[in-house]
Amino acid sequence: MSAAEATRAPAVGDLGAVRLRGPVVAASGCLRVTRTLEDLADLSALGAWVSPTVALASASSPPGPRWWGTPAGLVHPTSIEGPGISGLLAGDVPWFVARKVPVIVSVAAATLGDYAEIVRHAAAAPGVIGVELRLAPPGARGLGFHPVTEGFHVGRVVAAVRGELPPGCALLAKLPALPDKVVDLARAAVDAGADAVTLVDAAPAYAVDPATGRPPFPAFDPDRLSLSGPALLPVALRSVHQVRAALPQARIVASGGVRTGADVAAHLAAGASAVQVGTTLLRDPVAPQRLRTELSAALAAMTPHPIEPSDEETP
Amino acid sequence: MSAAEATRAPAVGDLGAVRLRGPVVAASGCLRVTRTLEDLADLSALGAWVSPTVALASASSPPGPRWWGTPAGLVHPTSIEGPGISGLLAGDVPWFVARKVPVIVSVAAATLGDYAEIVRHAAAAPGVIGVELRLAPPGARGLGFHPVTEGFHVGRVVAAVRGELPPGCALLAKLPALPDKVVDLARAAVDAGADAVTLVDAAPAYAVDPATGRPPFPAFDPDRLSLSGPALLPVALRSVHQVRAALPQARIVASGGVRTGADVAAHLAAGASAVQVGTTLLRDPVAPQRLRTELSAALAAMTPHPIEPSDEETP
Amino acid sequence: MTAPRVLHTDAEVLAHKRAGSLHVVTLVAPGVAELHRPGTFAELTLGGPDSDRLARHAFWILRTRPSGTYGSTIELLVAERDPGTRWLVQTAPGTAVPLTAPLGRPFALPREAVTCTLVAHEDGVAAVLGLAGRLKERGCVVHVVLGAASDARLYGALDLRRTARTVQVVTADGSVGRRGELAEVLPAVLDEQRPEVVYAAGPVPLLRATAAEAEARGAWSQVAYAGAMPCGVGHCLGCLVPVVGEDAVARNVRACTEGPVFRGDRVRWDEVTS
Amino acid sequence: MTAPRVLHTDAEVLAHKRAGSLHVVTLVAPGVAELHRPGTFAELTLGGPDSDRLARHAFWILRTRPSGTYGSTIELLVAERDPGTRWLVQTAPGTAVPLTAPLGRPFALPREAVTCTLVAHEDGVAAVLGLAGRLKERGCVVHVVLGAASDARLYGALDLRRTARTVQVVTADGSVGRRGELAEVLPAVLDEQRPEVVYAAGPVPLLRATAAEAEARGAWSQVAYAGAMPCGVGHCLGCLVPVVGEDAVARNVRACTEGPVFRGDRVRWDEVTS
Ligand SMILES: Cc1cc2nc3c(=O)[nH]c(=O)nc-3n(C[C@H](O)[C@H](O)[C@H](O)COP(=O)(O)OP(=O)(O)OC[C@H]3O[C@@H](n4cnc5c(N)ncnc54)[C@H](O)[C@@H]3O)c2cc1C
Ligand SMILES: Cc1cc2nc3c(=O)[nH]c(=O)nc-3n(C[C@H](O)[C@H](O)[C@H](O)COP(=O)(O)OP(=O)(O)OC[C@H]3O[C@@H](n4cnc5c(N)ncnc54)[C@H](O)[C@@H]3O)c2cc1C
Ligand SMILES: Cc1cc2nc3c(=O)[nH]c(=O)nc-3n(C[C@H](O)[C@H](O)[C@H](O)COP(=O)(O)O)c2cc1C
Ligand SMILES: Cc1cc2nc3c(=O)[nH]c(=O)nc-3n(C[C@H](O)[C@H](O)[C@H](O)COP(=O)(O)O)c2cc1C
Ligand code: FES
Ligand code: FES
Repeated sequence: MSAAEATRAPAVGDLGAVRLRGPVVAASGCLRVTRTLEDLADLSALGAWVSPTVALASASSPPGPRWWGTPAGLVHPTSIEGPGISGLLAGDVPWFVARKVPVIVSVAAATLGDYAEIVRHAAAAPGVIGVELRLAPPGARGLGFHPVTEGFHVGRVVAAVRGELPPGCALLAKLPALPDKVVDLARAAVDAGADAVTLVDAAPAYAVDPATGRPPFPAFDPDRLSLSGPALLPVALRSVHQVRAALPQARIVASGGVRTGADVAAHLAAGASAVQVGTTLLRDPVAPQRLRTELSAALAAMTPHPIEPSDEETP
Repeated sequence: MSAAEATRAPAVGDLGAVRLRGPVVAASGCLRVTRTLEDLADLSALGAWVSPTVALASASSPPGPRWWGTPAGLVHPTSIEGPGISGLLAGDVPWFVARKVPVIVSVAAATLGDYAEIVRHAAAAPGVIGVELRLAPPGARGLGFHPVTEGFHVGRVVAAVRGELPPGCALLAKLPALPDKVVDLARAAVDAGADAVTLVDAAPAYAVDPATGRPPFPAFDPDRLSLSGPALLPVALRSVHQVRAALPQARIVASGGVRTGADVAAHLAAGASAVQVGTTLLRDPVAPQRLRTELSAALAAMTPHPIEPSDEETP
Repeated sequence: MTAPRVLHTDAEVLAHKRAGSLHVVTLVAPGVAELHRPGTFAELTLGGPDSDRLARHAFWILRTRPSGTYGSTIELLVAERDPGTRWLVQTAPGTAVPLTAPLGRPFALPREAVTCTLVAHEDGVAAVLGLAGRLKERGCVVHVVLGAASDARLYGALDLRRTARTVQVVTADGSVGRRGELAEVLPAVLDEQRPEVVYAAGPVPLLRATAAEAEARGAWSQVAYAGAMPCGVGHCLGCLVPVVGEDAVARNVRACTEGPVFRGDRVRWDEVTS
Repeated sequence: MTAPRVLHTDAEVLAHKRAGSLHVVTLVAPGVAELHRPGTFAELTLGGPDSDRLARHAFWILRTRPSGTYGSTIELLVAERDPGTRWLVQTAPGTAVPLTAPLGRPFALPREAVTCTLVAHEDGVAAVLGLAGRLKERGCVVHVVLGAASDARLYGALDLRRTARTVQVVTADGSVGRRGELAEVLPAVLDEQRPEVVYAAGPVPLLRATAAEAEARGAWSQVAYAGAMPCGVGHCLGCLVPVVGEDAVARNVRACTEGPVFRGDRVRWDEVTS
C-alpha cells in the first residue's frame, strides 16, 4: 500500500459507530478479571476489552492442560465455555465498565435466531461499545455453531443481527484464518452492515506430544485445535494487507501475533485501524502499557509515518 | 489417530512407485549445490533431494534481500526462477545422482500442455525417482502458472501428467496451505493418480519493515510472500492429520516447520510417510545427519511407538 | 489506588549456587520480599527476550531478603527440568528476568498454637521452608517430612532442623534417611505426630494422599499445587483445578489465582489431571 | 573423501574483550584456524537454541591461533548491532555457539611483490588484519587506511603499524586521525601510494568507490562484501550480488559462495541493493 492510499484508509481507532480512545485492544479470551489485574495492567492503555466468546448458555471449562507451546506460538483447543451471556453481563462486563474500559462483547451462536438474541442482550448492556461475532471458530463444525465458511454465511449472520444494535454500538465480524477466502468473507460482512472486520481468528492447527504421539489435551477434541501467538504475525498481516487492498474503505481490526509496539505499527501500516493483542497478554502482564509506549516509538521511527495515532476519547 | 489406525497407514518411506531409503527429505528450494556442501551435510542421511521448482524456461533471480525474519519463521517471496528444466537436468540433478542421492524434481507450469511436457522431461532423466508438482504456489495468480485452488484443478493437472511417468517414478502433488480445502485437494490428487501429496507449501504471508512500513523486498511483488520455518509446524501438522483422518490410505509427505527429530516424529505420528525439511537446512548445514540421529531417539521415546522406521534402500 | 499486592519487574540475576542437583538462584526483585507470604509464588519469563517458548514458569519463593547490599532479593530453588530452567541456572549475573510476584493465595495459618506437619517433595520444600518459621512464631509445634529421589535432590533439611521439632527424611534410593516414598510413610507419621493441620507441597499423588490421610484423622490439610501454570496471572485457564466451593457447588478454578494452595478436602481429586 | 575445506562445530565462547564500543570474542573452534585464509568468514547461529530468530550471522575471522592452552581458537570483532550480536557479546564463557567456517573465497594475493593499499571501515578491519601480514610475507609494500565514525569504533591500528608501511586513520567526528570519510580521502591516497592492488572491506558505497578509483588508476581491486547473509552456505539466495562473469555474461551470484570477496571491476554496482 502506498502512503497516499494509507491516508485514504479509515483513521486509527475508527470503528464506525464508535471511535476508540487508542488502537490497542485486548483480544477475546486473553484478559480475564482477577484480584490483581489492576496491580499489573494499566487498563487505561487499552482502547477496548473484548470479552471471551460467550454463547447463550453457560458451559463449564474442563480442568487439565489446555495449551502447548510451539515455536513462537501456542496451540490450544477452540471451545466456547464460560458463564454464557447473562453471566458475562452480570460479572466481568460491569467490572470493566466500572473501570472505564470500553467493552466489546464476543458472541457465538448455533442459529440465526440465537445470534439475534445474544446480540440484542449484549448490545443493550451499559458500557458495551461493540459486539464481535466470532464467525466459524476454527474446527467448529459439530460444536453446534452456525457454520461460516463462505461469504453468504457471513452475510446472513451479519444481516440477522444488524438491526439489534443501537446507534453508538459497533458490529465487528471476526473472520477465520482462511487465506484464500478472507477477502470474500470481509466483503460479505461489510456489505451486510458490519462496522468492521476482525482479522483473523487463531489458525487451524494440530500438536503432537512427543511422549505419546497424540495431542496433549486429553479433555478436548483433537480436531478443534488452533494456533495463536507471534508465529501467526505474518499470516495475520497478510489478511490485513489483502483486505485493505481489496476494500480500501473497510475498517479492519487486526488480530494475530502482536508482541511489540513495532508489531502494532506493522498492522496499522498494513491497513488496520485498531489492533488486538492476545497471547502476549498471557506472557506479559504489563503488555498494555508497554505496547502503548513502544507503539509511539515505532510510529515515530517509521518513514513515511503511516498514520496519525488518535488520542481522542470514545464519546 | 489411534495406534491401530497408524499401523494401517502407509509405511514409512512408502511413496507408491518408490520406497525411500529414509523418511527425511530435503524440501524444494532449500538445499543447493555448493563447493562445500558435502563437507557439511551427510547426503546419505537424506531419503531424497527435492529440486528447487523449475519451469520450462529459465528466469534470473534478482539480487537483494529475499528473506525477512519473523518469530520462528521467515517470510520470503514466492517466485519460480532458476535454470529451467533443461538447466536443472544438465546441472544439479546429475550432481546429486552422482552422489547417490535420489532426486525428486519440482516443477510448475502455466498450462496443462506445459505441465505434461516438463514432467516428461523430468521423469525421463536418469536418477530421478519422482516429480513433485508445485500446485498453486502461494499468491501465484498472475505469475502465469496454472491456477489451482479447487479440487478439480488439482485433478486436471495430475491427470494431464500421470501418463508421462515411467514405472518407478513417483508423482507427488504439493498442495497450498489452505486449511479448509486441503482434504478436497488431496482427494482430487489421489483420485487422479498421484502417488502422494506433499503437505504443505509455505503459507501466504506478509511482512512489514519497521523502517518503511512496507515489505522489505523492493525487488519482489508484495502480494506474493509466504511464511516458512518452525512457526509453521502446527499448521502443517494440522493438514497432515486432517488428510490422514479423511483418506486413511493416502501417502503423505509432510512439509513445514521441522527443526528437530521430534518434529519429524510428530509428522510421522500425525500420518506422514516421509517428512521434508526446508528452512532448517538454511540455518543448520548439518541438519540431515542431526535429524537422522534425533529421529531415532524421538521414536524410541514415543509410547506407543507410532511407526516402524524403514531402513530399506530404494530399489 | 491502593498499594499493589503484586509486582512485575525485570528481576536481575545476582548469584547462582548449586545444591546437589538443584540450584539456588538469587534475584534482585525490589518490593517482592515485603509482599510475599509462604505459599505464594513467582512467575518468570525464561529464555531471554528472543526465546520462542511462550509459556512462563512458576517457582516457590524459597527465601526473601527485604534489604541487603543489593536491595531487596529473593531466592528460588530450581530443578533443571526443561530448556527454560536450564537457561535460568546458566544465566550470567546481571541478566534481566521478567518476574511477576507474589502471586496466588498463601497457606492459611492456624489461629491457635497447634501441632502441624509439613510434607514436601524435592523442590516442594521451597514452599514450606518459610512456612515452618511462621508457624513456629505463632507457637505451633512443627514437624517436617522431606522426600526426594535421592540425596542430591534434597534441600533444606539443615535449615529446617533449626525451626522444626522433628525433621524426617525419606529417599527413594535410600541414599539418605529412610528408603521409601513420602506417601507410604505418611500414615504412620501422622498417627504418631497427630497434627491438627498437614501442609503438603509436591506432585499431585502426594497432595492427594495428604488430603486423604489428614481427613481420615480429622485434621485439616493445605496442599500447594504445582501443575502447569503457563501464564500465572489468571488469563489462560491452563491451570484449572476441580474443587467444591464453600457453597458445595463443584467448580473448576484457576490454581494461579484461587490457589496454588487449596484445602485438601475441597479438591475433587478424581478429576485432577496432572 | 578429501579433507573438508569447511567445518561445522559447536564453538565455545572462551573470552570477551571490549575494544572501544566494539568487542573481541574468542571462540574455541578446532580446525578452523588451519583452514582460514584472509577474506573467508565464519557463520554463527546466535541467540541460543531457543531463539526465535532464524537468520544466521556472518563475521570476518579477525585472528586465529592454531593451538594454545585451549586448543585452536579464533577471534571475531563484533559490532553490537542487533539482538543476536547483543547476545553474543554477553554470553557466559563456555556457551556453545554453532559455527560454520571458513566460508567463501578469500582475497586473491598478488603473484609479485607489489604495492597494496588496504581500506577498511570499522569492523571491516577484521577482514584485512590478517591480509596485511600475508602480503608483507610475500614482500609487498602495504599501506592501510582505516575509517570509522569515531575513535570508539576504530580497531587494529596499532597492530597494523607493525606490518604496514603506513597506517592512516579517518574518523567522521575527527576524534582521532583526520576528520572525514574514507571514500573522500581515497582518491588522494591512491594518487600518492600508487598501489597495484587495492583491498577494501566495509559498506557497499566504500566498496564501490574503491572499485571505481582503482579502475581509474589501472589498479586491481578486491572488495569484501558484507551485506545480508542469512544462511552463509549457499542455500537461501539471500545474498545475490550482480556481477559480470569472466565470460562477460551478467549473472547474480551468491556472495557467500562466489564471494564474499569480489574483483571490484566484476560487480555491477548500479544494481547492488545493500
Ligand atoms: C506454583 C508452582 C510452583 C513451582 N515451584 C517450583 C520451584 O520452586 N522449583 C522448581 O524447580 N519448579 C517449580 N515448579 C515447576 C516449574 O514451574 C516447572 O516444572 C518447570 O519450569 C518446567 O516447566 P514445564 O513443566 O512447563 O516444562 P516442560 O514440561 O518441560 O514443558 C513442557 C512445555 O514445553 C512446551 N514445548 C515443548 N516443546 C516445545 C518447542 N519445541 N517449542 C516451544 N515450546 C515447546 C510445551 O508447551 C509444553 O507444554 C512450580 C510450579 C508451580 C505451578
Ligand atoms: C561476510 C560478512 C562478514 C561480516 N563480518 C562482520 C564482522 O567481522 N563484525 C561484525 O560486527 N559484523 C560483521 N558482519 C555483519 C554482521 O553479520 C551483521 O551485520 C550483524 O550480525 C547484524 O545482522 P543483521 O544485519 O542481519 O541484523 P539486523 O539488520 O538487525 O537484522 C535484521 C533482520 O532481523 C530480522 N528480524 C527483525 N525483527 C525480527 C523479529 N521480531 N523476530 C525475528 N526476526 C526479526 C529480520 O530478518 C531482518 O532481516 C559481516 C557480514 C558479512 C556478510
Ligand atoms: C487462551 C486463548 C483463548 C482465546 N479465546 C478466544 C475466544 O474466546 N474467542 C475468540 O474469538 N478468540 C479467542 N482466542 C483467539 C484470540 O482472541 C486471538 O484472535 C488469537 O489468539 C490471535 O491473536 P494473538 O496472536 O495475539 O494471540 C483465544 C486465544 C487464546 C490464546
Ligand atoms: C528459501 C526457500 C525457497 C523455497 N523454494 C521453494 C521452491 O522452489 N518450490 C517449492 O515447492 N517450495 C519452496 N519452498 C518451500 C519449502 O519447500 C517448504 O515447503 C516450506 O518452506 C515449508 O517447510 P519448512 O518450514 O521446513 O521450511 C522454499 C522455501 C524457502 C524457505
Ligand atoms: S496459569 Fe494461566 S490462568 Fe492460571
Ligand atoms: S547467504 Fe544464503 S545463499 Fe548466501
